[in-house]
Amino acid sequence: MLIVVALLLVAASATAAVAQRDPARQALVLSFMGVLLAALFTVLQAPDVGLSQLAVGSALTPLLIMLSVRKVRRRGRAKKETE
Amino acid sequence: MNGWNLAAAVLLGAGGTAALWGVTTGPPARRVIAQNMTTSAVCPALLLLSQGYGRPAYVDLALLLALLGPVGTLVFARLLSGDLSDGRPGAWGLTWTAAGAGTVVVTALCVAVGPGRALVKLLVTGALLIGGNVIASRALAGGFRGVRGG
Amino acid sequence: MNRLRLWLLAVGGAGLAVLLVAACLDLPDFGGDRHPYGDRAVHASLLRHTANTVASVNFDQRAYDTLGEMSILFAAVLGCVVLLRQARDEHRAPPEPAEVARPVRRYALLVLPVALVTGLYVIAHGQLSPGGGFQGGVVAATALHLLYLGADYGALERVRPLGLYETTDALAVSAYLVLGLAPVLAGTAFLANTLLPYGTFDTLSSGGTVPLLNAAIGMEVASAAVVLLAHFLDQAVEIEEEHGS
Amino acid sequence: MHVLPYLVAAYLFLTGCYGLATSRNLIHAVGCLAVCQSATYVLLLAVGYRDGGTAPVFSDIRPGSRPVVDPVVQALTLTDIVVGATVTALLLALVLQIAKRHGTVDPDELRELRG
Amino acid sequence: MRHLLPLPVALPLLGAALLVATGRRLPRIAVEIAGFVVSGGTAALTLVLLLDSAPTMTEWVGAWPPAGRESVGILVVGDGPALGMATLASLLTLAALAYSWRYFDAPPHGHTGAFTALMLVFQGAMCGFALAGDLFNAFVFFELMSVVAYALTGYRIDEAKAVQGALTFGIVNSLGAYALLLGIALLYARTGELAMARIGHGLDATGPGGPDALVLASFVLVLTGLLVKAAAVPFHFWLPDAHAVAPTPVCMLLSGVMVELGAYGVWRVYGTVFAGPGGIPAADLTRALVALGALTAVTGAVMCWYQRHIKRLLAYSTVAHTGLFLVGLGVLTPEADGGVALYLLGHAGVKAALFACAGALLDRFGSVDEHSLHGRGRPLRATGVMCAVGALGLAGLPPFGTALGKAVTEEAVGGPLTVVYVAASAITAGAVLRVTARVFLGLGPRPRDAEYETSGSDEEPETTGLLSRIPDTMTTVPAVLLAAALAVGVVPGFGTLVARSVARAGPGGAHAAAHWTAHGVLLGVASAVLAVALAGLAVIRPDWTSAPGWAAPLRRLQSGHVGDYVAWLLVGTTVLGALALPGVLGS
Repeated sequence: MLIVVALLLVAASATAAVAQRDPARQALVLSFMGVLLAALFTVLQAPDVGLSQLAVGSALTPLLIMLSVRKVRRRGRAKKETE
Repeated sequence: MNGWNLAAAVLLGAGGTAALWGVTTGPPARRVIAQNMTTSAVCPALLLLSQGYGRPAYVDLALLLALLGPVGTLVFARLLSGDLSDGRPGAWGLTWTAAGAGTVVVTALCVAVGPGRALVKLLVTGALLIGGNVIASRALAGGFRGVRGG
Repeated sequence: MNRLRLWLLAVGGAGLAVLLVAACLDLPDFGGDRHPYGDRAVHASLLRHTANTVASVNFDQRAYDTLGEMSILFAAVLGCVVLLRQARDEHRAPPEPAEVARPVRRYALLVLPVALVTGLYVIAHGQLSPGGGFQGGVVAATALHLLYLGADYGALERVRPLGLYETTDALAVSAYLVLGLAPVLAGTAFLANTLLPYGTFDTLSSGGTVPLLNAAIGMEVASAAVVLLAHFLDQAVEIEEEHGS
Repeated sequence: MHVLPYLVAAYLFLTGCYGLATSRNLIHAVGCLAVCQSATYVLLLAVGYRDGGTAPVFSDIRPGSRPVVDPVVQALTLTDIVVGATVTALLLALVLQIAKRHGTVDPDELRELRG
Repeated sequence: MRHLLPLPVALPLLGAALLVATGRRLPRIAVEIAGFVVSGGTAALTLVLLLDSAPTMTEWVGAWPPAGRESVGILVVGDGPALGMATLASLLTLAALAYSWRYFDAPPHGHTGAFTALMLVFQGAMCGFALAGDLFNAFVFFELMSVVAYALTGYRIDEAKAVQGALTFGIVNSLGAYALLLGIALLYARTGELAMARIGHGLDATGPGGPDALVLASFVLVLTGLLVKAAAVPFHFWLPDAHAVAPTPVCMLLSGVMVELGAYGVWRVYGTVFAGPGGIPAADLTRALVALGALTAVTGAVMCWYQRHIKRLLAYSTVAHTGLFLVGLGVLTPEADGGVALYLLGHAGVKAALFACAGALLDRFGSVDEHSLHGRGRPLRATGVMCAVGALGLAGLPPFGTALGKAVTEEAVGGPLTVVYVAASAITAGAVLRVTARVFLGLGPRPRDAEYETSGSDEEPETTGLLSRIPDTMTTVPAVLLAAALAVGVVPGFGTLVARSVARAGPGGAHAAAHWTAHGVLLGVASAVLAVALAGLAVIRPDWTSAPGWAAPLRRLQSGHVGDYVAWLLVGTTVLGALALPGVLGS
């Protein structure tokens, strides 16, 4: 049952991650999905994989995406100011 | 399925669904709060699972989540500070509820585990979880002001 | 054009969905009992006194895959260094110091050492309990960035001599390769774990070369993640384009 | 239950592909690629699962005392996660350069390479 | 000797790591010499191993020899084709490094060795993929190869087209790689093994009465991954976008060997994993590969003809030729396999040389546009001659290696498909000859611009400013490559040697030989004459050949939009599944 719960939540969050068209909001969903995937891996008895998913998915990937978003937005702002 | 696992399933299902709903709807500020609540829901669930499966080694997962979850929230709080500036709901009620739930779970596990090295790890995890949760909420409610260039 | 894409997507997606669902129905039932390779791997791991079978698969039985994985990370970091270099029409502007609420700052500075120690713990116990070089390395690297989150970018830059991390990254890769090449010089196979004693089961020094390879990966991942994030942070925070270009 | 995990994996892959194909923002597309990749994690681990099994880590249990799941797929998934993270980073780096050189991250507005 | 098999992977990686570790302190010249030495040493090693490859060498990395028949280690296979591909990759890397000698303008600050190190990692990855005998290991090196290729393609970050092409390349190829991994997971679920040969045995043992949907799906997914790399239609869209914009030395590697490694992977995986009674029936593979291959060849040739961006034109010619390789591999006879191997060797030399010539134009004039360069290439006599010779090689004019390989393959394939071979090679060669005539001789009127196309003018040169004269390395390297392509066809006994070593590695281990035949020579000369005629027609009467009314829809498909390419990838998997379906239904 635990596996079913985790699987359904992962599937739902994947749908949400695709449906969120704004990258910053998608990053939030992806970070949620990363944590949920780690929980799924734990119930699938793969703690090693869960750990690396946590390490990557909860902080590293969101940080990378958010930094990219910030750079792209900052660019847009700077451009608007000069125009 | 034993009681620990059942509790974990309930926590994961209810907390996860609520957090997912919060993360995908509403204004940005609320979404980040929901993202923070993910940690508060999943981390105790992982602790319960470790007990339910009879594998003390699984506590590492909860420890890491308690450590990195709030860091992830801080990332959003910092890099979305512009979007969050309008209307900062503190959500303190939710925060303290989550902290309370975390305390209950950790206490229950401590009782079940008994004294030893595992207990220390549990207490550290609990402290990190609750402290991180509260601080992340604080950061969301205006922890980063005047962050422009940096 | 857009409509064509949607049609293609519908046709292709439907076809692939049918194929995948049909395949799923033919797969052995979930939770089945037949895992020949897995059973052999567990046996081989115990034979070499490695308590964490996953570490044994990663750093002993299939260490060659891990070499590839490590090279992917190394190449990607090198690629990011090249791709995110300062272009000719860009300059660096030191960021303004950020104003961070005091409890948040205290928390970040308090958790930083805890996270570093946790990272090292996860690396060191890789061959015993869940974890290993990769997981621990990422945690340690993330820990360092609490300085950026809790203070400002300047603080992070002061404790981050980037050249040193880049060199460490490359040296860790070299160390892994040298550990792999040593058995070849001794007349056996590449990456063979036969030169060192296997030690006592469930202790830090068990498993022959497994802890060494694990440590090399830990070092590589930690420094690679720092370098990677550094270049993204530079782009997001420091590097600006010349206006009017 | 017998096939649910496999079906979820298939669903993840297709959803990610849908997102990739219809994306209006390249950063979003890279995120969708990560969703596609999570399909491989789920499929691999589901394939290696054994009912009633536990993790093949013998620091806190005696070898042979309980059935264990397949360690090989876990090692493969670990490699896969590293690959995913690095590919994401590299592609994001390219997206940043596209944003600089083209002034947009909307694939519909990138019109230089065609024909 | 067999212990040395993983070294062609390990040595370049070690060299790259040390270069990065010390790179910030070394002067540029030292870095380039070091890269040259490591790459050359690896090439020599692969050559030594290749000469020792009969009987086939196998090595269990990590010293896990199989207990009984089963091992937990990773198998590395050193047979003729594997080591041949590794040698080809190494030699081409060496050529590319020589070509790029003091080539780019200032390397990234503080990372003098970055480009050389990336090239070395690329070399190691290609060797690793070629030698892999384990399916997951093949995936790892496949991915390593891709990651390095993305970074190298986007190397010139000042170029808008380069970063866009690199991203398209990255997304499409990563998606293909994930499909490949899904296929591997399905195979693992069925057989519980990862070594290719063991998976093959497992399929034969567990498939009760031939293949089922699971085998079909894993076949389709694995082939999707490999065909994306091999740029078969409709997975090919990324290739022109990426190859046209990558730095020239990288193009030489991408077009010369990386794409061909995809085709090699198809041959290896089918032969080892799916060829048994539990796998995909031969008739189905032939149907799938011949259909997609012929379509690829035709599409590539047509699109090649209508390009004005010279590097893009060459990229499409790679697409067309890969299609020809796939057709040859698809008929599943040892003769055809040997022919394809020879064709591939000759093609690698010719194509790399042609890219080198295009690079010389780019760095001399800052443009690779056929229209704007009209007549401006007159001073570059050596480059022009090499361009023309390369074009004839592409057409398969005897005695080039391409001609020998093409003749052998045509004979093995037989029937109406010969027309595809002649047409595709003639059209692509005709396009290159047309460019040569216009750019280096200034023949004919300047053609008019079309509406939907990629222009190659105003590109940044890859060197420090425009070159006033072409350095010797940039003319020597293509000359050597062309000579090598010629040698493949001329050196007596070489063809038979290659054919025999390929046949030995294939199923059955049949004897094979590759000789010049009158029929093959005639067809080769016919393609060359046709190419010259087409080029002449195009130059004299540009209006006859450049009004692409019927080709416009085809050109519109190449939209540069990554979403379209992903949709096409899904369609491609469906088509593959449909093509291979009858065998599964029939069993």
